[in-house]
Amino acid sequence: MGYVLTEEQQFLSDAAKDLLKSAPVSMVRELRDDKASDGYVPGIWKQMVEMGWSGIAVAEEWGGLNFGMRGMGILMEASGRTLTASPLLSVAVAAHVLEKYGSDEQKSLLQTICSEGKVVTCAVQEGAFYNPTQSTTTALSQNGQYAISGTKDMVVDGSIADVFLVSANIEDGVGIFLVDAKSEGVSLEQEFMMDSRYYSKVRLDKVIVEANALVGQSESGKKIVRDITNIANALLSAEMVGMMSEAFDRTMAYLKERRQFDKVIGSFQGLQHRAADLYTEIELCRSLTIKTLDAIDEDNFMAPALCSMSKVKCSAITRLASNEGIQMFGGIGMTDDEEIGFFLKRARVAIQLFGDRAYHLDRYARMSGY
Amino acid sequence: MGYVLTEEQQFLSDAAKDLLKSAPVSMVRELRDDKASDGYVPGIWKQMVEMGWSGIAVAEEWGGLNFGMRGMGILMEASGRTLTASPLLSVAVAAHVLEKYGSDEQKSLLQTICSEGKVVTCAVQEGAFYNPTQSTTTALSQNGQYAISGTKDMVVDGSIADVFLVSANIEDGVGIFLVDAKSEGVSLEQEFMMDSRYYSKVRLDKVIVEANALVGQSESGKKIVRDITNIANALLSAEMVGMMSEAFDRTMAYLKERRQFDKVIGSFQGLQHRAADLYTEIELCRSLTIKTLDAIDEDNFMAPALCSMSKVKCSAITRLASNEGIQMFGGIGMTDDEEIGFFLKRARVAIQLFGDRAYHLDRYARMSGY
Amino acid sequence: MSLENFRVEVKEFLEANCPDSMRQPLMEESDTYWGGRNATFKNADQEKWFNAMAARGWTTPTWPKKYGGGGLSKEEHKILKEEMAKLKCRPPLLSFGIWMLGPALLQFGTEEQRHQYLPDIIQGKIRWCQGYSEPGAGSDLAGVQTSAVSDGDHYIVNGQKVWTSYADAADMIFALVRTDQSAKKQIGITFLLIDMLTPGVSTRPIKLISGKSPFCETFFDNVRVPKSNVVGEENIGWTVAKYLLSHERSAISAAVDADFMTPLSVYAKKSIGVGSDGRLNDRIKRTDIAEWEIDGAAFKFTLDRIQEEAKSGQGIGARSSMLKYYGSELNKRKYELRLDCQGKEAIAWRGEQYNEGKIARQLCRTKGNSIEGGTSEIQLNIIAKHILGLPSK
Amino acid sequence: MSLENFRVEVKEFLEANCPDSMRQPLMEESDTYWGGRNATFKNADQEKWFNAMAARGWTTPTWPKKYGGGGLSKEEHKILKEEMAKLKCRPPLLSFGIWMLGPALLQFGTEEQRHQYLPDIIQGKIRWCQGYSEPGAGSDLAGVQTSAVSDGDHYIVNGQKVWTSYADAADMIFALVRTDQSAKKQIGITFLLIDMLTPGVSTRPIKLISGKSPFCETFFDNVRVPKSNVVGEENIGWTVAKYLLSHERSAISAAVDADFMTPLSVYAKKSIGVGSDGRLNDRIKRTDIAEWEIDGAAFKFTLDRIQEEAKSGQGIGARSSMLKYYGSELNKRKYELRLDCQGKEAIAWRGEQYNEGKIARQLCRTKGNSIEGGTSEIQLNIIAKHILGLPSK
Repeated sequence: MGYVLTEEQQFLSDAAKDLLKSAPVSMVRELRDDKASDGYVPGIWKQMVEMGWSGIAVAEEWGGLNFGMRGMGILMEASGRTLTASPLLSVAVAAHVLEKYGSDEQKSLLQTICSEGKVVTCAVQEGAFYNPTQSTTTALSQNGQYAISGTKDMVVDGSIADVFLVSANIEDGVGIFLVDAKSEGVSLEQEFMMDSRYYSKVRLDKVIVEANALVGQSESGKKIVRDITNIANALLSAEMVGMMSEAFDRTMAYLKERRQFDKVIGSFQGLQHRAADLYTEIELCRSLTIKTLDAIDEDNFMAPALCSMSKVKCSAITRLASNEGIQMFGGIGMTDDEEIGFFLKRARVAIQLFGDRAYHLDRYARMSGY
Repeated sequence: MGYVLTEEQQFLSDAAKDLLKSAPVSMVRELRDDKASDGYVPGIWKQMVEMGWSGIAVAEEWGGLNFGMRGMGILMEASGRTLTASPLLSVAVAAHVLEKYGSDEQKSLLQTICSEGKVVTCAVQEGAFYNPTQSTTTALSQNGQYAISGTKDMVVDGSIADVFLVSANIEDGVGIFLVDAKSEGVSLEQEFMMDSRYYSKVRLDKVIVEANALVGQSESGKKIVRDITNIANALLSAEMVGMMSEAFDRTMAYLKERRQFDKVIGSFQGLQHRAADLYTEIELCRSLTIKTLDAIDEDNFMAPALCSMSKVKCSAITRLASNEGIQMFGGIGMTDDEEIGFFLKRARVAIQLFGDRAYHLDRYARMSGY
Repeated sequence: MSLENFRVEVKEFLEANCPDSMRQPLMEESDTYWGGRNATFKNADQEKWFNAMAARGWTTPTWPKKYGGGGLSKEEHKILKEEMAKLKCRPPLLSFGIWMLGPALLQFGTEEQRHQYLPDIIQGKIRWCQGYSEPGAGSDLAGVQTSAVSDGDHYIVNGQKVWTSYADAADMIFALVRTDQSAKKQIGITFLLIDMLTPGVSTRPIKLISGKSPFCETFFDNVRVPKSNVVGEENIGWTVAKYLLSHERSAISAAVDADFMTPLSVYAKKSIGVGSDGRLNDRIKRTDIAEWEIDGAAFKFTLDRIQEEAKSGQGIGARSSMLKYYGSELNKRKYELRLDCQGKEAIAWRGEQYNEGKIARQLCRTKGNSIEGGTSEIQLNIIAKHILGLPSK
Repeated sequence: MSLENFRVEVKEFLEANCPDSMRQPLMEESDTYWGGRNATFKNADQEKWFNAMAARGWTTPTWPKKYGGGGLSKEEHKILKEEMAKLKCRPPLLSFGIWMLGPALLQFGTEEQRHQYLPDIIQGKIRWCQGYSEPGAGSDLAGVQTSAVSDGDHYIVNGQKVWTSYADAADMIFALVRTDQSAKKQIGITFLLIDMLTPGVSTRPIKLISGKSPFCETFFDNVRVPKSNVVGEENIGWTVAKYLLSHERSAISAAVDADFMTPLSVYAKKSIGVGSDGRLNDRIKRTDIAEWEIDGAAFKFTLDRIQEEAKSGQGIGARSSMLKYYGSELNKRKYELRLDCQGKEAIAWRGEQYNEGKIARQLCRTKGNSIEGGTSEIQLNIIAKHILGLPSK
C-alpha cells in the first residue's frame, strides 16, 4: 500500500488508458444524440470483462484479479478522464458486498460477475436525495419468502442490470435482497440526466424472492448499506480525480495555445494564479482519494470517514475545475462542439450520486464526534 | 431616505473626518503602549458631545440632533476609518432604547446623554459568545425593589460607563434595568482585547435598584434585547464599512507606490483581480449597510433581518480586506510599525461584538423562515 | 401638457389599448415580439398592443418625433415606464435596433441614415442583429478579421462572425469590418450595415452546452455592400463599437437583476423541508443559501444605489463593470445552489416531468454570463484600471 | 556494522544519554538550545544531552566525519531518526548553521572554509544567522543593495538587512552583498560570511503585529570583511542563495506540518458544546471546521505522498512551492476558525487567564506564513511556470 503505483498497478493504468481510447469523450455527444442508444459505448463492457475488470478488486479465490479498491480506483480514474459510461462502479460495489457478506451460494453470483460480467447494481436511494436510512420500501416475510414493495431512484446502470441489490425494511431491521431484474413485479422507468446517462426508477410491486435472496443476516443490513455508501463514494471520488485532472489538462493546453490581445492567455497572471491554485487542489484530491482506497483495502478504521472526506473534497474541486474550464475556454467552451462542457455535466451528476457534499460533510463530522 | 448623502449629512461627514483627525490610527499604538491610559484619546468624547454627537440620532424633543441612525452611521464609518475608540456606539444604543421604551422620568437620563455625554452602556452578554437569550443573571423583586445578581462579559466602554443597561431574568420574563455604575455590589474587571481596547467583565452581587429602574414593561424586555442586537450590529457594520474602506484605500495606495521586479506591484494582474473583487464586495457592504440604517429610521419591518445581514456581510469583508491588506503590504505589513495591522485587530473584535457571523447568519435564516 | 395631465392620459391610453393577456409576465420565447420582414404575431392581442404603441412611436418613447419616435422628455418617459409597470404591460417590441443600432445612429449616423433606418426600427419592420465577435477573437473585440475591401462605391466583405443573436431571423446586421489591414488594431475598423438578403450572406445556429440557443454564426462570402452603409466614417468604427458596448453592458446587468430576488430558500424549503425548530433540515445547505441571499440582496441594493447616484449626477461609468461582474457570478452561484437544493430534479436533462431539464440547462447557460458581454476577467481589468487607477505596467 | 546492530547500538545510546526531561515536547523558547559563543544551558539535562550527541557528531548525523559530523549513511540516519522519535527525544541543537550554511559550504565552500566553520557548527560553538532580505526588496530577493566594495584583500560592506532571525543572539551572519553595481540584478551578488563582532555591525529587534519576534534588522556601517570569507566565487552568490532557498522552503512546510493534525473540532467542542444529536451546537461553524479538517488531512496525505514519490526518485522540485502555498493558507484559515470557535478567549491580548493573548497573537503571526520564505503569490508564480509550464509572455 502506498501512494506510488507498483509496477502491476502501472500496467493496469496503461491498459485502462489503452482500452478507453475506443470510448473517448466525443462518444458522449454521439450517444446522447443517438436516441436509440442505451448510453453505453457498444461492446466496451465486454472488453472490460475480458480484461478481468469486472472482478478487479475481487480475491482470486472467487475469480477476481485481487487488485483491491486501489486497482479499481485506477480504472475509475481512467474512466473519468474519458467520461466513459460502464457498469464498473455498480459491479465493484456489488462484488464487494457479495464477497464480504454473501453466502457460499450467493458467491456463485460473484463468480459469474468476474467471469461473465453479469451486471449487479444497488437500488438504495429513494427520492431526490441520497439518504438510504430513510426508506419506505418493505419486504414482508411470508411462507419462507419475502414480498418486496417500494420505489427506488437514481439506480445506476439499471437499464442493463441483471440483478438488483435492493434495500428494504424487514421485521427486525434492514434487509439487502438480490432481486432478479426479470422478476415479476419489477418495472423500470429510464430517466435521462445531464451527464447523458440513463438512471432508473425501479418500482417493485410485491416482488417475491426466496429467503436465500437475503444477503448476510438481518442485522447486517445497515452495515451493508454503509459499506455501499463507502465504496461507491470512494470510487466516485477516483472517477472525479480523473475528470478534474483531464478538464484541467485540457484547460492548461488551451491556455498555452489561445492568444488574446497579442499574448498567449496563459501568460496572464490572473489566470496563472487560479490555475496554480487549482493544480494544488487537484493534487490534494489525488492524495486523499488514494489514501481512502488504500484504507478500504487495509480495512483501516478510518476508511468510512475517509470515504466521505474524499467525496466532499472531490465534489468541490471537480465543480471548480469544470467551471474554470468553461470560463477559461471562454465562448468556445460554451458551445456543444467543444468537449469541456461534458466534464461539467458529468461532474454535477457524480456529485449527487450516493450523497452530495452536504450529506458527506455531515457524515464526516458525525463520525468525528461533532 | 436614500443612498446619496443629503447636504446636511455631507456636512456631518466632513465634520466627523475633521474632528477625528485628532484621533488618528497612530493613537491606537500610543494608547496601547501607554499602560496608564484607559484606551481612549483624551478629550475626544468631550469634543464629540460638544458637537452634539451623543444625541445625534435622538429626536430634538429630547435634546438630540435628529439625524437618525443614518447620521449615526456616518459617525461610525468615520470612526472606523481612524479606529477611534469612543462611547459613540454604546450611547447610541442606550439612547435608542431609552427614547423608545423609557418612562418620562428615564428620559431625563436621555437628555443628560445628549447634553453632557453621560455614558450609558449595555451589559447583556454572558460568556465567550454573544447570546443574550441565554442568561443566568436574575433580578429578584423584593419590597418594591429588585436585587440583581450575575456576571456580564464584553461590556463595551464599561470602564467609563456611568450607567449600565443590564438584562436580567425576572419573574415574568426579562427585565432591562438601569444600574448606576457606582452602586454597591457592582464590580468591574477590565480585559484588554486585541483591538487595544478594554472590555469589562461586570459582576453584580445583589445590586439593589428601585422599581423605576426597569425600562419599559416586564414584557418588553425581550423586545429591547432584540433592539439592542439590531442597533448595535447596524452601527458596527457602519464602523466596519469605514474600516474596510480605509484598509482598502491604504492598500491601493501601497500597490501604486511599491515596486518589485522593476514594476509597480499594482500592475500585477493577480493582485489587480483580487483588488477589483474586493472593491466590489466593499461597495456591496456599503449599500447593504446604508439600506439597513435607513430601514431602522423608517421602522421598516425588514430592519431586524437587515441588521443581521449587514453584520454577516461586513464581518466577512472586513476580515478579507484586513487580510488582503497585510498580504499585499507584505513583510512591512507584518511589522508593528506599519498601521495596516491595527485594522486586522480591530476587525476581529468588531466581528465578535454583539454576535458573530454564525450567530447572525442563523438569525437571518430563522427570520426568513428557514 | 403638464406632467400630471400626461400621466392621466397615459393611464387612459394603456387601460384602453393594453389587452389583459399583454399584462402577464413573458412566459416563453413566443410571447415576445421582435418584428421584422417575416414577423408574425402570436395572437390578436399581441398585434393590437404593438400597433397601439407603434402608432404613438412609444416603442421608442424618447426618440425624436421627426424619425417617428415618441419624442417624450425624460420626465414623461419616467411616467410612461411607471404606468406600464403598474399594469405590468409587456414590452410591445424587443429589438437590437432599439437597444443598440438606434442609439448609434442617433450619435454617429448621417441625417439620411437616420431617416432611412429609424422609422423601420420604430415600426418593427426591420429586425437587426449584431456582428461584433469573430471566431478566435473572444475578449479581444478589436481583433476584427472580417475584411471589407474597397471596390468603387462598394465594399467586398469576406469573413465570419459568431455570437450573432437571432441572425437566422434578422433582416439586417450591423457589423464591424476591417477596412485597413495595415493599421494598428483599433484603427482600421469600420461599422457597416449589411442586408442579410445580400448574396453571399449565410447563417448557422450555434448549439450551446445548454442546448439550442438564439446564437448563430454568420458567414460573408464576397458580399457587396454599398459604402453609404458606413456609420460614422471609414476606419473609425471602433469608436462606434465602444459606445454600443457600454449600452450592452448595462442592458445585461439589468436583465440579470430581474430574477435575483426570487428567494432561493423557497426551492430549498420545498425540496428539503423545514424541521420542528423552524430551520431547514439540511443545515449545511442552509448556510450556503443564506449567504447567497444576503449577497443577492446586497447586490440589489447596490444596483439601486448606483442608479440613484447616477441620477444625482455621479454617473455609472466603469461601475457598470462591477455590476456585470458580480451579477454574473451571483447568477452562476445561484444555479449551483439550485442543484444542491433540488437534487435529482435539477440534474435531469429530458422528460416532461422535469420540464425537459430546465434547471440543469439553465445552470449550463449561466456559465456563459461571465463570458458574454465581456468576461469577468475583462470586467476586473476595467475596475482595476478605471476605478482603482492601478497601472498597467 | 549491520543496520540491525546499528539500531541496537543507537537504542542503547539514546536510553543511556537522553535524560527523561529531554524526552518531553518543547514547551517554550528556553527549552531550545541554539549554541553560540554566549550560549548557556537551561539545565544540566539539556547540557548532558547536547554533549552526548555532539561528541558523536550526531548534531549533524550525515555530515562527513572529517569535519566532525556523524558520517552516517542515509539508512543509518533513518534509523537514528526513528529511534529518536520513539523516545520523543528533543533535537539537541537548533541551528541555521546546520539547516542552511552547512549544506551551502558542503556544496560550494572551499576545503579550508569547511574545516574552519563546520566543526564549530557541529559543536554549537558558533551561532549563525541569515542575511538575505533588505528593506524594500520583499519578494524580489535578487534586489540586493547592500554593497561590498573591494579594498585590497577586504570588502567594505555598507547597507541593511531585515528579517534576520535571532541576529541579536548570533555570532556570525551569512549575507548576500552586491559586489558589482553595474551588473544585471542576479549577477554581481556575492555570498559573504561576516562576524557580528566586526566594528560597524549592529542589530535591532523587529516588533511584529503579534508582538515580540526573533526577527531583527541588521546594519552594516563600513564593515571590513576579508575576501577569504566569500563562499563560492565573487558575483555568483545568487547561485548559492537559490540553493539555500529551496532548503528553507522545505523546512518551512515541514514546520507547518507538525501542528496540522490537532483537530480543530477539539477546541470547538469544548467552547461551543455538542448537542443531544451528537452534533456541534453551532451548525454553521461545524461546517467550516469539517471543511478545514478535510483540507488539512488532504494536505497531510499530500505531504506524505510527495515524500514517498521523492524517495522513489520523482523528486520534489517545484512542488515544494505547492506545499508552502497551501500549508500557509491552511494555517491562516485555522487560526481564523479558532477565533470563531473560541470567542472572547481567542481575541484577548493580555491577561494571565488568556495566556497573554496567545491565540490572537498566533492568528496575527500566521498572517506572515504566506509572506515569509516567498509569498503565496511567488509560490503560485513558480507553480504556474515550472509545473504547469505557463509562459511568462
